[in-house]
Amino acid sequence: MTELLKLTEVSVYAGDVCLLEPISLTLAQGRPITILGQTGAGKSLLAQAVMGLLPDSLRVEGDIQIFGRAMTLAERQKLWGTELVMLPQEPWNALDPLMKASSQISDVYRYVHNKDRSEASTLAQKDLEYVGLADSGNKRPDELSGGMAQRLAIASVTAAGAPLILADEPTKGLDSTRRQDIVNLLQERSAQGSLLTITHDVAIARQLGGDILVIKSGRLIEQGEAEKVLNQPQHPYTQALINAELPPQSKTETSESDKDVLIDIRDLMIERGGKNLFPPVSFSVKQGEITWLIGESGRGKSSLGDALLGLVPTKSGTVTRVVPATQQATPQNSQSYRWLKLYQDPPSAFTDSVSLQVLLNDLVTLHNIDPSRIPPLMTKLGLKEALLTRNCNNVSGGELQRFAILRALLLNPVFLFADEPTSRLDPITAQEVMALLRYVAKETNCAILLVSHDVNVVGGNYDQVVVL
Amino acid sequence: MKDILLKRLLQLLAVVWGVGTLTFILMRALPGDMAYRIAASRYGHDNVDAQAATLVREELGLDANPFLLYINWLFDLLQFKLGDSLVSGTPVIDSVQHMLGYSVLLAVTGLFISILIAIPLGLLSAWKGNPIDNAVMAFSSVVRAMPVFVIGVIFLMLFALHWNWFPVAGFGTPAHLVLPALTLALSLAAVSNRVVKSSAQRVFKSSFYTFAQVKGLSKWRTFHRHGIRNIALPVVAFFGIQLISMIEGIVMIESLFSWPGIGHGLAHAIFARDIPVIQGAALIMGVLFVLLNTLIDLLCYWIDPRAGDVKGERA
Amino acid sequence: MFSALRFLRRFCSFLLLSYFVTFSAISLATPTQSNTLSISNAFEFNSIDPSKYGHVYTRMQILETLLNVDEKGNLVAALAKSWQVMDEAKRWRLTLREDVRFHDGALMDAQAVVNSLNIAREKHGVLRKAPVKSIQVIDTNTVEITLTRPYVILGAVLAHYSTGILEPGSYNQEGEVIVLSGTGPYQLYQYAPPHKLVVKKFDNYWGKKASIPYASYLTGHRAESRTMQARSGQADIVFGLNPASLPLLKRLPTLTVHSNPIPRTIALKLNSTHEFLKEIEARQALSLAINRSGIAKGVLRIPGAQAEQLLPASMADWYLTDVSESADSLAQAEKLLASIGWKKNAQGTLEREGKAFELTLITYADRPELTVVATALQDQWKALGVKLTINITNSSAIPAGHHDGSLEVALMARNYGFIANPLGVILSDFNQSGGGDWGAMNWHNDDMQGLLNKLEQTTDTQAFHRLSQQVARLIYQERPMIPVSYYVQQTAVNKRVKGFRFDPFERSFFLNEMEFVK
Amino acid sequence: MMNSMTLTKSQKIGGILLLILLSFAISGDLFSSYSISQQDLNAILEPPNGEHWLGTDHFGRSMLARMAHAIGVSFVLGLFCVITAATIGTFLGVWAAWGSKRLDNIMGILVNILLALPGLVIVLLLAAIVPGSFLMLYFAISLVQWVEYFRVVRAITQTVIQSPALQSSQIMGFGRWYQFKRHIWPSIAPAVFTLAAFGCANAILTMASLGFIYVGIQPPLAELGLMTVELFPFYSEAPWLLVQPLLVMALMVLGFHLLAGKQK
Repeated sequence: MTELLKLTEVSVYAGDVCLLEPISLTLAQGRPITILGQTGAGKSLLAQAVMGLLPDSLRVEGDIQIFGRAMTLAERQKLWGTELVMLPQEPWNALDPLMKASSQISDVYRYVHNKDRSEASTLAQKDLEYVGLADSGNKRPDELSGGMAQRLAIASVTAAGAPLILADEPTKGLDSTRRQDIVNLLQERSAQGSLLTITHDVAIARQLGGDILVIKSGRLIEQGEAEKVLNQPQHPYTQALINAELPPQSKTETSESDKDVLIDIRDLMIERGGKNLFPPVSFSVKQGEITWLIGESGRGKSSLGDALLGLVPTKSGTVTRVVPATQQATPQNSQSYRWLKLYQDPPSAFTDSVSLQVLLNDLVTLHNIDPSRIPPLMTKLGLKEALLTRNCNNVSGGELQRFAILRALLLNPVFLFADEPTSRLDPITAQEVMALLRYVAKETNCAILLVSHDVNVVGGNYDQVVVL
Repeated sequence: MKDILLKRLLQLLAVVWGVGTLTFILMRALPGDMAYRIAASRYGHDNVDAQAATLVREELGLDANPFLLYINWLFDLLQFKLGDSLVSGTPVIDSVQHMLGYSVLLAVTGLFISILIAIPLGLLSAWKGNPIDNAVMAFSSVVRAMPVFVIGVIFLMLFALHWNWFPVAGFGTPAHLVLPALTLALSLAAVSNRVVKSSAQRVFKSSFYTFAQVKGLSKWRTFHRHGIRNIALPVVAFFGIQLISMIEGIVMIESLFSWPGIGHGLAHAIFARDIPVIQGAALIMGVLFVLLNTLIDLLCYWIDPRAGDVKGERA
Repeated sequence: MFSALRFLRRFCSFLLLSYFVTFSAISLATPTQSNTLSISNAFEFNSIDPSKYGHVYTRMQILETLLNVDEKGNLVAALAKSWQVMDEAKRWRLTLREDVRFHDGALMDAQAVVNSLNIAREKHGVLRKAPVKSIQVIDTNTVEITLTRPYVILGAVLAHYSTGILEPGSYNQEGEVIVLSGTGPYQLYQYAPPHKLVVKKFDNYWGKKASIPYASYLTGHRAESRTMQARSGQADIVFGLNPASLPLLKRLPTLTVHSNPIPRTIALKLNSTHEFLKEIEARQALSLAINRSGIAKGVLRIPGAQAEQLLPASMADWYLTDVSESADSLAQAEKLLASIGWKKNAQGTLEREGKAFELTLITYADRPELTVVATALQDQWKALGVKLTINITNSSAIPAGHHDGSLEVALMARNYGFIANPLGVILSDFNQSGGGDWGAMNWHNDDMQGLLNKLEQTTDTQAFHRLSQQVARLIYQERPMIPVSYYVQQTAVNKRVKGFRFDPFERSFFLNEMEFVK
Repeated sequence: MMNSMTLTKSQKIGGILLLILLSFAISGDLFSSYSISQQDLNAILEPPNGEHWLGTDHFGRSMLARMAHAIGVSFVLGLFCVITAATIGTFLGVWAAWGSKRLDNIMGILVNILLALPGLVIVLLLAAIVPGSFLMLYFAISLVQWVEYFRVVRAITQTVIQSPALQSSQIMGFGRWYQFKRHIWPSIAPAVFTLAAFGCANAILTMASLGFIYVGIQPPLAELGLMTVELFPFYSEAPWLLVQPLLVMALMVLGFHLLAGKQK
């Protein structure tokens, strides 16, 4: 078995701060390696170090050998395409926005393999059919969905025929059906050479097999055979990672509880760009309960939530807000600011021009909320006092989402639309946020509409499921 | 594509009506007796007197009520008749066409040379980074801070007087056009090379650019296939905008190089209250502006078919 | 397929094509640098009508008039061989030269002359002001003009560019000029208003035939670019050089700088009924406060051009020889103003009956010297205590202000050689209504009227001189107009040109007398 | 506004540069013994000497006094022009992007008409309507400049309006002014400052181009743009005169440019 890649004590430093502690591994032909771990744990730094794509401010230590020969950065860069390739995280901005799909692939044949124009386009068309994009040759990246863009990226990067493929979070942000195709495609393409994959998705690691390395905040904590690591995880962190995974959910189950109905939806339809997003849907959202809304990406889940908040016009059907009998119809609870929303990408939901403390004070002065309610909520949500002095850019996604929940709680929410609140977070923090949503629904009797793909994150935390 | 043309056609009509009416009202609001002003331009500024003014007033019927004048001006406009210049009597079409022809020639040549200067400078400072980038930045800031005629004089002293390569002023042969166009080009390039640099830097740093190299394309091939087209997008749009702000520079250059352009002609027409010439000139420049911008829009659309207001954003 | 580069190639070919089309029409003309005398001047022209821009066409020697004027201002024969003045200058008879051909070949006869003169009479110009009763043909070579009253300066009027003689075919029915077919030694070759015109030698000219085949006239608005044309040799003759460039040009070996005084005076026009200017003492004080030698030397950079009197020494009849510049004139001026009740207030501005001595001066920028002189005057009068605001606007604001009475002070450049005999201009500037558009304003002086009426009839030179001296003294004493300085025209002539002569009356460039040094 | 106020090193240099120019203007105006119009026709075009630190112009007026006054005038009028243009442009830009679609179209048409009319024509016409008033000239120039601000602000505001941050503030009951203060202004501020940096210099340059065709000249006023035109004929005889206003303008642009930071 020829050694394609051999890393000995490779580590990455920013100045004198160590971002990735020394790691050694050998990637042999036909035996893939998967690196598991939290987002931001420094995993992708390793791949970038091997490729020679690290930003100038970072420094690599240790020895990187490719095909048995230690190579400098420049030499490695010469191998790009023909010997060594990396699949980027975000497929959309890895493809030239102005170039048609077919020419993104035919370029490789024309300029790397020096084929003539017609031969290159036939080869490209063959590749497109192979990855199931036969008829979208003339489309531009912005006209493709996430899955299609990822498959195009894989096809174009492997067209040069490099044996050694590095894949950095190849399935990020894709729903489960799409992930399956991507993994199969990667396995085929790396059949002659070998594959080093970086992901936080345990299911992918299980399917790929080979060896697994688990990294926690920049340090290698476990290494070994795929089956051994997945079935008998030694390190508690690896165990937490694995059992966060649960079987997928598929059919609508309505809750029979006797809670009061908050919103009653009758054959609602929403139109976008001239076509109806989903067939007429009817369900009711009950107080203090979590309604889990699932469906393919792009089926209009977010639009539905926004419609309930009155942010998006509806095409047909009715949305009636039922004033709960238990609380008298005070003007206070029917006011719009008690119908709130949590966002998918936490930093984009805040302005970075001021500190979180200022944002909080604004809210307090606007609705003259009693400031003494804040400290207990802060401790409940696990938010440290020092956090408030910083602005939203230098605070982690998890903390920001919890801060958003704090702001919502201060307004005694009646209804909360959580639009994929955990998709950008790693499994552990996602679990915490999910638990907090559970708490919000139960303690404040607030109805929550949850949109999420992370089956294993949501787990059992729901009272009814609606499938679009 | 069709909606771009439709939008521009609508704009064309609005511009023609708007520019015409605006100049008409503004001209009416000007102080000073129009008959005297026109007489001054007709008979020479030392030779104008009451007799000349009364002659002009009778001949042109300037005392008619303005609203009536406006109506039959609009009526003439519909038949593409722009009337005759009050001062020289020649049809407005000819005099404006003569003046505008030279100005457009100067503007187009100036813009073209400024493109040849700005693109290499911008790319170089984006590619090579700081020592060159700062030098180009300093140079651009200084050129932008100077009135255009100072650049003109420097070129004149150097190329026309010192080395005697080009004529100092006047028009007629291509050699006359070189120095004015070069002056205009330098003043334009000082601004546009910064736009080229920032656009190039954005593209060089973008992940699809590195991904293209990861695919195996060489540095030059990546630039050739992915760089040029992506960089061109904001740059072409910027050149379109620059077309408008060019007029201040052109006025100075025309006056310094005695170039028979519209800039100077327009200033004289306004002093002399030659209303048909002003309206004709403003109208034709307005139409020209709309046509050129339509051309720029089509070019942008051809480069980046993702129409929509926000360029460069993922749909 | 590399579309961006292909697009650029197509764009370049389009541009080159447009170049060729634009320039081929012009560059094919035969005048080249070697056979063309290039002239650069400041003034535009935008119509071929002699009444509007005749002065350009007489200077480029396309257009000729019946009579001409020599440097001293005496009438000289031109298209008219001789002329008699009969019954006290009320009947003038001119006999024409026989062998004169128009540019389109037709012979000139009395009919053509009368036709041109009658058309000129309809249009704005000096002939329209003359009291003409009739202009008729006597025989094929004699023309007679009868007047309603004696008009001694008719000869000078017939030497004015607006009375240029054109071939009858040059006019359409309404009398507008459609073709410039004159009798001069050069004919129009290329006409690109308002900036450029080229003339070609006219072979069968009646007088001295031209030797230089072509001559071009280019309008250069800015004095700086005209100076550079002189320095680079691109223009052989450059008129209207600005003062700042003189030291440099004088040092250049390739050209000579000619300084010629012309009968044009920078003068102030005062509204003599304005409450601050109605007393003669006030006008005299303002005149005394002007540091004329400083302006001539420092501002106009022509030492010695200062003007105490309205008309220059070259016009002997109107120049008082016994007048001299008074020393420490500022002190005298202050005494004069104090004598009529002006006292300086705290801020140093004169005040009388609670009103501050403030005036608005109108001038125009077409002649750059005026704005500069106005700025100098502003400071000099400030020292006297007079606050002057300067309003630079269109030149027509002066005649307009004269007629609606709003004008207070104006600074202008009055050409007293506009009509060869200065009496013509004096008559229009000081007529009965108290002045003229470009002359005095609301200045009513009875003996002035009497003198002018007599002058119009006196043909005898001694009597004419005595009367004109009295008029000059009146103007000098009562100061309805305050002269500041005379014009000295600066011209740069390239050494390759021989035989340049400057016409003080600015009527001709004498192109036909010039040759290239071989 | 918290993070945009901490000045980077280059912004500090820019600020200091402008302060130096301003202090030179104020001190020059106060302490110089000559007024801006005091002429001495026997001492014209003198190079810098003991008596006149910056030499004398073609009227023998002290350049030190005139330069100090000119910087003051140009600064004030430049800023006036920038502030008018910025406020009109920003207000209309935000209003067009945020208001009703119909309003956006009307604004679009108005802007296109204004753009189609060459800036110079508008300035010349307005200058002719109120001859002699200097403020009117600068107001006319700002009328031409506001379109730039309008376009930039409208584009940025359109993206900010669709941002989740603004939507969340809206849902939580914050008013439009708060949304503008917290969300829209911080994102358009850098672009507006960059435009303003060059706006001031462009105003002065437009004055110079006006002065070149004899518009707006009012002796004895000292203004940077017009001084370059006034001293231009003496570029070969007394080059140190023309250099002074040009140098000051270059420093001004550099100062504003550094102050606005390196966006463009």
